[in-house]
Amino acid sequence: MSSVLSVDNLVIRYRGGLFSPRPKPAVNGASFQLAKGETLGIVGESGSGKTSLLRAILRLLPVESGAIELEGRDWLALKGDALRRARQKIGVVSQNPFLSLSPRLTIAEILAEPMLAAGGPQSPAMREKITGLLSDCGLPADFLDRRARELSGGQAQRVAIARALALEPSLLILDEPTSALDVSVQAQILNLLSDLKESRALSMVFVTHNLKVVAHISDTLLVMRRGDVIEFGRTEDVTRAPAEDYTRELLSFGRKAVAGA
Amino acid sequence: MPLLEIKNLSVSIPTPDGDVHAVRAVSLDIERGEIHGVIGESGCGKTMTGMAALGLVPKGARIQADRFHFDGEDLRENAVRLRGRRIGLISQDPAAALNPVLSIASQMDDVIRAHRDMPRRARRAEAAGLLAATGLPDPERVLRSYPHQLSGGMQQRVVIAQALATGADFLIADEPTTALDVSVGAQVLALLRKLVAERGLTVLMITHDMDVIAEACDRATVLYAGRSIETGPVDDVLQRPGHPYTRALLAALPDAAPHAARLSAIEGSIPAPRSTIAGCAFAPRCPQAMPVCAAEPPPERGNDGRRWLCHLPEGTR
Amino acid sequence: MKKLVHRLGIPGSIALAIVTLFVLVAILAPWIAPYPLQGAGAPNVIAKLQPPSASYWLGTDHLGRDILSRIIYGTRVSLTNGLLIVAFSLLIGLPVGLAAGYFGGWIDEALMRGTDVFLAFPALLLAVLMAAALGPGFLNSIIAVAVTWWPWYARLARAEVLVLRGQPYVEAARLSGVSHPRIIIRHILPATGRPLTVQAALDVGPALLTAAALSFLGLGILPPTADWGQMVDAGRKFFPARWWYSAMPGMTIFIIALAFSVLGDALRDRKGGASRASA
Amino acid sequence: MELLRYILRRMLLSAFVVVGVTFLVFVVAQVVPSDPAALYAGPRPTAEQIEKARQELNLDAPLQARFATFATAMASGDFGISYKSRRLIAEDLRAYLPATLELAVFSTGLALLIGIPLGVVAAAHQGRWADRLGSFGSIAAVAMPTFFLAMILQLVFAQWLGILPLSGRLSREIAISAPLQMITGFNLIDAILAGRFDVFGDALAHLILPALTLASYPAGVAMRLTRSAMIEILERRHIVAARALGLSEPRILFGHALPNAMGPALTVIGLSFAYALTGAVLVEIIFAWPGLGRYVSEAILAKDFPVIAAVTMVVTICYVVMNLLIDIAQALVDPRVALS
Repeated sequence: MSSVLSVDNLVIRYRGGLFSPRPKPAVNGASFQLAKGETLGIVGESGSGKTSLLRAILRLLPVESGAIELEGRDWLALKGDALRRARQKIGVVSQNPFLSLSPRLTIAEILAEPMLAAGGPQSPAMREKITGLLSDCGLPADFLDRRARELSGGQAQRVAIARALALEPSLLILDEPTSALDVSVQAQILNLLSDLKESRALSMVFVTHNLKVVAHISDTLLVMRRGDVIEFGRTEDVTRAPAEDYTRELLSFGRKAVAGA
Repeated sequence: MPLLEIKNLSVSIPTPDGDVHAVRAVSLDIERGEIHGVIGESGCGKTMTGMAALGLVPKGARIQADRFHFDGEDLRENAVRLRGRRIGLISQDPAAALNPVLSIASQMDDVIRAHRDMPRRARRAEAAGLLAATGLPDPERVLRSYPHQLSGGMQQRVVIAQALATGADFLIADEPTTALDVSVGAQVLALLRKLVAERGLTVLMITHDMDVIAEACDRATVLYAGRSIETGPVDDVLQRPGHPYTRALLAALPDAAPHAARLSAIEGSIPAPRSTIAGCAFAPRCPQAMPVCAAEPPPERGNDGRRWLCHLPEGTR
Repeated sequence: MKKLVHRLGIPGSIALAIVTLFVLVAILAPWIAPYPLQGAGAPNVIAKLQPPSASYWLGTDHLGRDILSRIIYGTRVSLTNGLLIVAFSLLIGLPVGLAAGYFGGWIDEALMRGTDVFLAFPALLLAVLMAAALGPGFLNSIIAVAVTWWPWYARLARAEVLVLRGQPYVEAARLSGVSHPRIIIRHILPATGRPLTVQAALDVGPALLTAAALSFLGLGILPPTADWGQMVDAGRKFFPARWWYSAMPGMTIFIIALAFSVLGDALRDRKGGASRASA
Repeated sequence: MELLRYILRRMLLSAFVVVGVTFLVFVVAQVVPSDPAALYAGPRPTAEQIEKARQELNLDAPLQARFATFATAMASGDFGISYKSRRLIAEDLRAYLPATLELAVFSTGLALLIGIPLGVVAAAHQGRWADRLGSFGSIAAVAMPTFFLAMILQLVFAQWLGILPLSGRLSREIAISAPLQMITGFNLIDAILAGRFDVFGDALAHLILPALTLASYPAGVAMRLTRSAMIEILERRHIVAARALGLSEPRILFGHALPNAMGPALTVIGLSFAYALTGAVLVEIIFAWPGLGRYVSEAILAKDFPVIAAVTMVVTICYVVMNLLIDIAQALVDPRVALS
């Protein structure tokens, strides 16, 4: 099984101020791989380094040392226009669906944007493709001419997922995609992601602070705390026999809630 | 007699486009010494219920109820007087609830001075004592700090200590752990449980998170579209839910299904806040809905302290 | 019309009417001025320093020219002054702020430190220095004020861009490979340019006030072209005995600056209400 | 520690700004004007005179060398000689700066004393007639051209009512018969130091009209800023929380809301002071106030660039220092400022 994403001994450190001491690394030597068609869950609380790690993978943050390979290519070596084009191989969905959709554009324009950026010509075929994407994400075609503010949170997040899939990315990165949603809507989105994973053989990185959400959907699980990776393994193994008390604590919180369901 | 007694509370806010029915019909009995969870999704009216009890509803809002009493006093008249004396508030965002430019010492001192006649030095000792009671390890250092120098968990403990300083015996906690990390939130919940046990406090816990209900509450009331649809001891509500909505909500939790299996999501969406509802508010989304559900208000099922509103006879699932 | 009054409120609507009136006056000056020739500068020595009367509604100046006609012609200078000052300032400030905010890093650092230097001067003083160096004249005085004005727009634009750049939807566009120019044109410029242009339109009042101060100091447009600030200054020699000479143009400046301020407040309140509702 | 780092950073920035200001003044005063030598050489100069002036002014040297000379001169307080009067500019400044500072400080105080309380009152009565009236008054104050207001005040208080002097800094009798010994250069303070209360009253009477003129605009700004700051603060969550904790309303207003308004109030001080410094140019001409403003306006007419440059430098540095002090004060009243 080939790996889509491979991170090796990654260190990220923020720049200190002019008169400030050098800060501790935000990510301290993270290593992991993500196999094709699988889902990796990254869990951590605030200050754990999960967001820095994610932003480094998206090349939004400079890396101090270590390596990232995407589909076997040295991902950190890419620059400028090559990076811009290569980045289209990664789809991203972020936490707040309303903020991540431009308030000025229609849903059709939002979905067309990545295709146009990739050099696709404006054509009836594109419109057709957009309609297909939208229906894959569970929305009817009459949403195309609406704007983001007319949607519910769940619908907006479906649009964001559709946009992330527009260029048929080899990797889908989900940054707290359900944290702003109600439980019942969260279930809809998690189901949608499971379906897409199945139908498109998607590889996903699912970042969240909620261990239970990600334990449900991921194949491998990585737990971070204060910049360190404290757990990494198959999800079943980590949830059955966590190596750290911290993980156990996260797993046991509110356990009673499921007992009878 | 329950400490807080609410029967058929409604809160509506007039707007140019018609009244928003923030709370339609909430009934709630909170006994002394319990932590009572009020749970629901966004727009269910849980926060507005708490704000009504504090007398902090928006200007122009209309409050109606068959009964709305705290310890025998009508909250419609006395909420402002009771707030800060017997009823305290712990809000979602502790950083916003503390004054950024005053030290913790002066903020604690202000509260103590407003409620008790004590010499300066005794007030300082009292403040340190209260902070220690909330589990802050170095109260003297905390007193010297400003809010931004404390972590979210520490800030929330300071907010709790302030509420204790007023001498309030009833706390309304509005999503007290939502802004905190899970592990920190768990500690804050444990602290509230400890304070309830040691000081005989009563807590109304407003939350959207089943885990918080399971972790911290004795009894729980489920709200949907501004109505209380089910209430009972936490174990009963979570393990033998009576109302189809409660059942559906629990089934939608990611750890309710086997690993990677599909979750049972609730289709559709909540009724619009300005609409009027004739029958059961959940009927349009309910998998077990019958024709009568949309037409008539559901009857009350269950028995003392364990009730829900549903047309389905007891025992059907 | 009714809708407009409702949105701006009564004071705001009156202010808008006054501003519109001044614009019309500026455009139609030669046709509505009672003495177009005097308005344009021709002396009329037979009627020096006459008080307001039926033939000279606002009196005459020391060259016997009708003050009303001078004020009407001065409207052209004042309004173009105000407009050009904010236009020039926007033309410099907006790109600087956009670049600083969007690209960040050393570009931001360099541009903003440069802006800081301009902002370090008390504004009118730098304008006076500039105007003195360039010499008096219409365009020179406008440039002198614009030099002190643009840094505010640069800062404003930068602040707006910083907020926008952090918006997930802009980041999403960037991550889906949309190029920088396209992001700026499609996402950043419409969202920044519009509020900034509104701000600039409202700044025409204060800008015109500053320009009037410069011409009061003798650094504005040269006579015989009519200019309000310069009229107030010229009338000072005859003040308070011939009070109308200074008072009429002075009141005019006050009225138009007041109208712009009231209009600005009305628009700001309306905008504030709208943004709160959508948040 | 954070505070110290913050102060160091601000000081460094101010130093940089001063260098930038010097450069800008140099460019505007020495590079932009078409022929400084012709101006320096006096009226109707001959070609030789101009050539001599070019050499004296070192105009043929390369630009960076000229800037270096200019900057060192400025740093050492050597502002050169006035083209027009041939006097040492530094000496003129010593005579005129205190008069302008006295006016600026007094009018800033006046602006704050009027503007801030009005802003608090307007915020407390938000939407009611007191607020509307105050808000309109503040807009009118901001829209009023300074030079026109000065003339109106002269007309009303000096000409019609005759209760305040028309112009000047001291009455002629006092200035001639019993001049005040200059200690601080602030007449009010010098009069007290000398125990001359008649002079104190006279100086105060002369100060009121120009100071009132200068205070009008910043008082309007101060009122508006204070009003909006107070309204925003009173709606904050921690104020709601303080109410929920049973604190008394006066305690909430003065103990909790007002400390948060200190930041905006400091900003207002900076703005007022800056305005007073520049408005002085206009006001001093009208009130014949012997300060930098009048000095520089005379220099403008004579195209006396060394004087204009020197005044700009000195006033700007006053302003930079003032802003630095305000920034430090901001960090002291709100500990979060130092973190940003």
